[in-house]
Amino acid sequence: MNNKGAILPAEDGVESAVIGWLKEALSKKVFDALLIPVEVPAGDSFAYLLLRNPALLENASPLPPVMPVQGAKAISRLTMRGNGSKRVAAIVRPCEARAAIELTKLEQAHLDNLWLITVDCPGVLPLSDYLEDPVAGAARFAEASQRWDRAPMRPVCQICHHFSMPASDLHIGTLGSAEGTVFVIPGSPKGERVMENLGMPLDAALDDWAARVKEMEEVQRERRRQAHTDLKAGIAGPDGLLDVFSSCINCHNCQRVCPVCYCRQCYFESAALKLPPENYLARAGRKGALRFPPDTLLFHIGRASHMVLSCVSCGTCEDACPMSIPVAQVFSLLADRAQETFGYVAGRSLEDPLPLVAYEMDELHQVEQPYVETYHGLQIADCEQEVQDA
Amino acid sequence: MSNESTVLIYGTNLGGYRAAYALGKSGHKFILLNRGSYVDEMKYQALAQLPLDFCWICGHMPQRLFKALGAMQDCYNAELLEVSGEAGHFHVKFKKRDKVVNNFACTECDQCIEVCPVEVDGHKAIRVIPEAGWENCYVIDFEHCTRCGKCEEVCPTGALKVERPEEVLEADVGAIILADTFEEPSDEDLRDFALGQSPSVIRNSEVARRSLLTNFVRDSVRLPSGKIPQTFGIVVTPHFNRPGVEYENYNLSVSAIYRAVRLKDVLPQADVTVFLHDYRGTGKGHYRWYQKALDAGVRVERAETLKIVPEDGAEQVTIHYTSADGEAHTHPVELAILVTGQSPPSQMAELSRLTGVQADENGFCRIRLFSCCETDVDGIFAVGELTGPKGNPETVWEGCAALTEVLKYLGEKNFKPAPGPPLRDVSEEPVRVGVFICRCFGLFDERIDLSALEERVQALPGVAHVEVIEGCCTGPTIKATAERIKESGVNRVVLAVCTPLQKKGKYNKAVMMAGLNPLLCEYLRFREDVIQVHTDRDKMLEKSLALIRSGVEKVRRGMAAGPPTDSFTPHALVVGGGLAGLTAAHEIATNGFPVVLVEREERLGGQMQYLTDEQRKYVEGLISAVENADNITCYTQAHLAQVEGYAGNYHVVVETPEGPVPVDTGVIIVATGAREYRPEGFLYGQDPGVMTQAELQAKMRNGEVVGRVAMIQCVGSRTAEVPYCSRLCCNQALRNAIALREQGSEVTVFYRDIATYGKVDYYRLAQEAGVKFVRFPDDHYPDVRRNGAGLEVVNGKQRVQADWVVLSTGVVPDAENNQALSQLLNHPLDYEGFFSSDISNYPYEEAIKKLTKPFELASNGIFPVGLAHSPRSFEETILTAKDAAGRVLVVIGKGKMPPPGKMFVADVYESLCMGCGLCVDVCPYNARYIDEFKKVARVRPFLCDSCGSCVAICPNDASYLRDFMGEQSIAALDALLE
Amino acid sequence: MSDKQEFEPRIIYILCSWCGSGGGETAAAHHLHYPENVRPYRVNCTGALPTVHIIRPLIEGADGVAISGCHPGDCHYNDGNFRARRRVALVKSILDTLDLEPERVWFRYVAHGEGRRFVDTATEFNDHIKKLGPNPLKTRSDT
Amino acid sequence: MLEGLKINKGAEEAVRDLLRSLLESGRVSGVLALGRTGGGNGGVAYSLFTDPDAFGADGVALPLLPFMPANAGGLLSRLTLKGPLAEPVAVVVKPCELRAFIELVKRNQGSPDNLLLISSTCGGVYPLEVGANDALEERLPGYWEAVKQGELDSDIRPTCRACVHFVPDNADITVALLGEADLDTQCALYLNTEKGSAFIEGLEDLQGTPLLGELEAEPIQRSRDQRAAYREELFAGVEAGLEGLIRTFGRCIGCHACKTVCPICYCSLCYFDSQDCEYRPEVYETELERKGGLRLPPNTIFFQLGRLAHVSVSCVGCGMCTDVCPADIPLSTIFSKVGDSVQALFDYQPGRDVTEEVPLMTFEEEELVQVAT
Repeated sequence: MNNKGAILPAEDGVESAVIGWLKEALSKKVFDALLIPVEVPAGDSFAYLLLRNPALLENASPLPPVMPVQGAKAISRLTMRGNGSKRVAAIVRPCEARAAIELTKLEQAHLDNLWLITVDCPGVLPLSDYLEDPVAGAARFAEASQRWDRAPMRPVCQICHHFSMPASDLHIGTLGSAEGTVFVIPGSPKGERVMENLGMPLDAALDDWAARVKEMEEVQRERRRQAHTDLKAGIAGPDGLLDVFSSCINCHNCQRVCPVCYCRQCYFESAALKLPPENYLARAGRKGALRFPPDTLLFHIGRASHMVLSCVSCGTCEDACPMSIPVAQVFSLLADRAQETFGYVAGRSLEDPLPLVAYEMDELHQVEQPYVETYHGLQIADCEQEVQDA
Repeated sequence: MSNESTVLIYGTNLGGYRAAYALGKSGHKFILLNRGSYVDEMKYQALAQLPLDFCWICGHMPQRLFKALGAMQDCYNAELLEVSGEAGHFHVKFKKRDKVVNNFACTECDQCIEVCPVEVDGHKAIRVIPEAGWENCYVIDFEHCTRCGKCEEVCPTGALKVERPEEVLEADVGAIILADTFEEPSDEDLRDFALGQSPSVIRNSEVARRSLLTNFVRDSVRLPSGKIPQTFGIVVTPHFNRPGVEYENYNLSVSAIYRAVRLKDVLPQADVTVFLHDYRGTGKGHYRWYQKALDAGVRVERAETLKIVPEDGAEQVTIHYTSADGEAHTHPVELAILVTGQSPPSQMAELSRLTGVQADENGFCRIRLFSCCETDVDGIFAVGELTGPKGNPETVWEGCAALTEVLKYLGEKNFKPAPGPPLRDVSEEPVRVGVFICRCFGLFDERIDLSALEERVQALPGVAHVEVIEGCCTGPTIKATAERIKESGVNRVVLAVCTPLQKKGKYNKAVMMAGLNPLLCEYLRFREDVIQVHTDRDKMLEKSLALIRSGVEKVRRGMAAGPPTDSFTPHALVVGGGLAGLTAAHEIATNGFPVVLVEREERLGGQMQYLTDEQRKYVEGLISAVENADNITCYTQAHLAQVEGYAGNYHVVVETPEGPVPVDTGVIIVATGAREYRPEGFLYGQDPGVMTQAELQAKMRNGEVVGRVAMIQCVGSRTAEVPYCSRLCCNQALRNAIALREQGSEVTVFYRDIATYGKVDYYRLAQEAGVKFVRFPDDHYPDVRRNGAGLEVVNGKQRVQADWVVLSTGVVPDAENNQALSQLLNHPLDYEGFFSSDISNYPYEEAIKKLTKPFELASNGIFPVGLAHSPRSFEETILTAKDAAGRVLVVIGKGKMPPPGKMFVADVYESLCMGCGLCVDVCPYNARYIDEFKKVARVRPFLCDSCGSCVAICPNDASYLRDFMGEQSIAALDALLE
Repeated sequence: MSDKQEFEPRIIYILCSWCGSGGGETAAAHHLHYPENVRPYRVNCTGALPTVHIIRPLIEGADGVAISGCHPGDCHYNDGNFRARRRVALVKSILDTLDLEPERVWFRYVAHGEGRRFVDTATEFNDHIKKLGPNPLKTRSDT
Repeated sequence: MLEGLKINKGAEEAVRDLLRSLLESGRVSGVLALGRTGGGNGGVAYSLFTDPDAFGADGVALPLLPFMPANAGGLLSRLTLKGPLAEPVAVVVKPCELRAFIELVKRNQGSPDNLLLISSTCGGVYPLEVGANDALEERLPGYWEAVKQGELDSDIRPTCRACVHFVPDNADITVALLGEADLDTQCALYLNTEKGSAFIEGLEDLQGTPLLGELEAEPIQRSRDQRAAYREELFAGVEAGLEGLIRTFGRCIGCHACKTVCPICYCSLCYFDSQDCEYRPEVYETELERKGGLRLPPNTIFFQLGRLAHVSVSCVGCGMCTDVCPADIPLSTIFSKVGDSVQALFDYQPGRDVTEEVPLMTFEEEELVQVAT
């Protein structure tokens, strides 16, 4: 990666600086269109808008206080069937960019003609908090993000350690920048080309930014570790786990809003699990009762087995859960552990192969159950004793 | 009069089996004469030389298949009596005595064993030979058998006859393939190694035999006292044995090293030393094993002489050896494992007498120069170890290579599997499941209450009919079962029987005779999962019920489907016009299929500069044959520009000087060769006295000669960049060295390991001719310097003066070209940058099971041959090319072909498929692709081997196997838990 | 203690149809015995085994799930067992993170000829699960 | 035929006893009812109970809990989707759930065979979040006090407060709750069908006296009038016109949770989630060209209108959609309002009678494209 960037004046704040910069890019035809969160007509939320008309940028926000739709989902919708002919800049949060990377590996997004642009992310408010009073929410968000105070943000945002530049093409560095400026940082040759076309020489050192990011990352990492330790204590074992998921209403909304759950129809809604009544009665008979609809835990664990390796801990699932289950927190824990098993970080790079597609011949021996030779045959212990004696 | 179409195969080495398979596949009947009394008795090579202890039983299925289909007549205890006639019209007379137990009628009920009154060594006189693995062969130990006849009486199917008459049969055949096995050296041959004199000395083949049953556990090396040895010596005996006793094939060193690594796997604390003269790891990946052994802590001791001395009464022997410096050492071990070579075939003289084929000076069958298996007699071929010491891969290759030759002498095809019976359309009918429980002719009644089971099965949801049947694995019971299914009116069937892996064909036959699609049926292992492995009758009943319930749930959801078919373009494309490419093109074209040959250079022939006159003449002959063939199109100065499609249906664009030419082809043979390593250092290119072996040969051809020659081996081999042995250089160098000695030159060879192999022991000949050998360390080459007297080779303290220094340079892959072609063909390269012959070749690149696996298109219809595949000698290059040609001939003639798994292939629910392509990535057979327009995955059914990788990777069940659909598996699992 | 002795685990033994099942066949040919409560479930290849098929029995009534396929390099389909190993690792990671006793899942290679090893695995796993006690999930009605 | 039974126990206890003895006597093999899940701080979910102990005094079942974690109509469909029950199962559901099931049966998504349908005069349920944060328990005394008076607790979901179909039409057994002043000591069971009667008659452990009298008493009439008035009020608040729709659905996040929980939406793969609604980039580009900007993911209004077209005729007004909407859109009000007019048009009342045919639902996919944003 280039260790130089450009400095963008931002006297009127990050938002307007970025919007102004994007406007310029649109007018210079560096991009044909932007994909950016824009306030909805009622003014009570944000939605991704694909726009080419700069006037529509009036209500746009590169850092809205909430994330109602995961941006990768919007990108996927746009490019799932192939690369478009228009050059689109997608202004998304780092977790959205990482999800877009995962979706690209899964052929659900195509990034050849799409630039991922990210901003150092202070987190977002829980959707329900915000919707209760959008005006107050916006103010609360502005105030907290100014101070990089994650306390009012969603729980997963509070423990996010990938809040800065992911594998995006361009990144707006707000951390460590001088008062009234932000950094514009290219993250790919594609991004560098844009800088060039915009006439932005790469002459600013990024040390301050990098140092601040690193410092904050360390704090966040520690927070994450601590939060995960606490969380794990709460969800440990069948009792804890079933307590956490006991109020689940099986709406599967966590899956539906999850950016990396890309299936049109989820396995857990498929014909495979729709069984004749005698099956349900038999299972109920075994247990004394069968939660109905069945397979709540199977859904959550099974879904985890399908997607945690690509989970970017974006928290969308938790926002969408009508029962306020800390599903994003649980999945962030599962994801961290599972990804660690394979040395994989979701959304880190387009080059890393998906762990279940690749394999090494010499790996993971810890899951192979060693064979206690002649378990019931010759008394091996005696022989070993013999060897020791000899 | 047209030629006969049937082939006689004498002997059962792996090459013979492979040839049999190829013949059956290409529509010819064959008679297999097995000298043994059961199927695997004469399979020495597989055991003795298999350097791995892995399971490869599935590779043997085809033999049974061809018998079932009617292509094979197998004869046991067979002996060839008379051969007359000539190629195309042989008349043969042979005798045979059938197996005591006819496997095809045997239900494996074991009643014979139970009634047998004779017990020897914990076995009955009649017993199962478990080594056969994939089918249970019953043999009688006639030494102890009292001929009481009880077993015969009790046999429910009449499969067992204690006294089988000897029959003399005659047949007319078009060709004969001799495929006899070699002999293992006898105990007497190995007397210097104390074999038979101490329980602490054992053959590696014995360890392999024990390991085949146990997948190499410590038990395999347990001493008679029950003790697990902790010190091991593994000795490669041909390196130290008297001349002419045993011959080394190129597998032996790696076999020894492999055994050492496995020992360290199971006994990490053990002290393991490998004794050999040289590490001759010339095969693909062999040198990586050497490294692995060193990493595992195995000691590799290079010895000049070696002798094993037993210790009286102790479970210990002492290995006496001298190291290269002449110093004598002793090394006591608790177990010495002998890795032995091959002795010449015992039947050779008899075969010579009967058929007229000639033996060579070492007692192996002689074959014609530059031919893989033609004997001196037209129409009679010899494959495998009969013709010399062979590794497994070569043996197997010869099987298919023989096909290319044999076909020339055969008449029209005379074998075609019979079409299946017509199947009923049951899609409109309500599901009616019938459960048929085998009683194995009464055997199962004794172990379990079948009527209670029947009653309880009847009560299961969805079961319309339950019935106990006698069996479903003999002709009459198959027919009877089909009738019962038909009469019961059911349209789904659960057969509670045994060993579906082996008997699936029979069960499928029964249900198909009843008019049902096999996808609507499930076969349970009632015997293996319940009857024979448990004792508690109540629990057995519960378990049986669960298994049956599970099967019922599965078939209730079954969907019928016919086998999909795909067409096959009966053309071949050969890339590369060197020896390998020319050979393959010639063989395929001769058998009547059009070939397109693409050569990058201006002329055909490849790297002729390295060839001897004889070889050159041979290649020139090939060139003119290829150029004059009507059905071969040659494009020179051409290359592949575009490759689309898949096995059977490739669409290729060949870029020629005249412009692009589209070529449709079924298969692609990659024969792009390799290049000679260009040395750096050693004053090469700076001093005219420093040259490569090829350059030396050119000089020698010109009659140049000097007094002192030094050779340096392994230049550009076994280095960090080129981590393999180039295989050719040692033989080539020593041949040159001997020739130089004949001219009177003094020759000194600097080497790490002399990796010669084969019938002719150039190493010994060179030593006898007075060539001096100096070993240099693994990590340091000798220096070449100039001094006043000429050139000087410095190896540590040793200095040798020379007029010429000859560098034995290895073979390196044409990296750039291979990379590009690999991408174009979507065919992987191996670690070294050669083309991989197998998609996965762990842990050993020429893994035999892959070679015997009967799926020609497993590597996507792409066949790397010759130097593109690995460093090969001239003869071996021809062999790989003919093997590929043979494998191509097996499939190329099939116009429309169903997938190998028939209707049991993978499929896709389009409406659910997201086109993510994970299934495409994990499919080992390239049987999947993404339909770019609809963005859904599709299956190329005839590349699909029904492995199910796609099912497991697909997150939402859009991918399924036709007999393993999501709803089937979940319901079956749930039912199993009840 | 006495409860545990009487506890008969319900075990699903998932076998590939080549080596794993083959091990069972060899065991049968040698009349080797193993506990009746180990119930085999055949799949074509361990590489064809979706993660859900491991998870579901553990929730719906199994005390343990053992999986046996070909040894490394022996897979009839080349690399199914390597892929299976990754999938098992994933499932075990999830179970471990949730403290759901990943040791209730065993993955051990068994070759066609390894009747002894097959029986030992079934027996040993059964003993191991007996020691662990019943799977608490299988009796939970609120899963 | 016994037409009613008065039991001298509180309604809750009586219903538990009824279900327990149905299970114990083997008259049913299972009972689908609400119950507690999880441990100490668990939630509430429907379960298929086979163990009678669940209905004991300390059992986990809560058959009359004023809570609806899923529309049980959909659950009954799931239970009987692949074939009718071979053994009887009793279910305790709310009137709207029963209506939804009837609609699903009409669409071959389930079978009422062997189901013993038990419902009650419904005093409405609390919103989901009340169940999620343990507040439900505290509300119950107040709830039952209100129900006794024939009134509704003020925190009951607006949908329920606007529901006029709170008397179950098709239950085999109706438990009288609303306006039953002596609910704590007395329980009136109305046995509406022979099936209902047959299951109860002769059931040991369930002693009572034959019940004479009408379910439709004054408190029910009163409640219906009050709810109808509130319904009008709610409907009036729906923003009309395209602008109104766009404003209302502006914050829709496209999660389609409303569809997922809707019992009437029985498709295993919704049309709006199907390949038909996945477009190539050029489609978006053309749209972009025309409009200057477009919302992604697309089809927000298209989905809502399309779904209205698919389900409004059978909408039973259960309110699940509103309950789960992460964007707090009052979907149920809109769907009920449209549902009322569509149903009036066809003179159809969903779930009234299983033999009544669903009015032919025709729609054209094309006609609504212009309103999609």
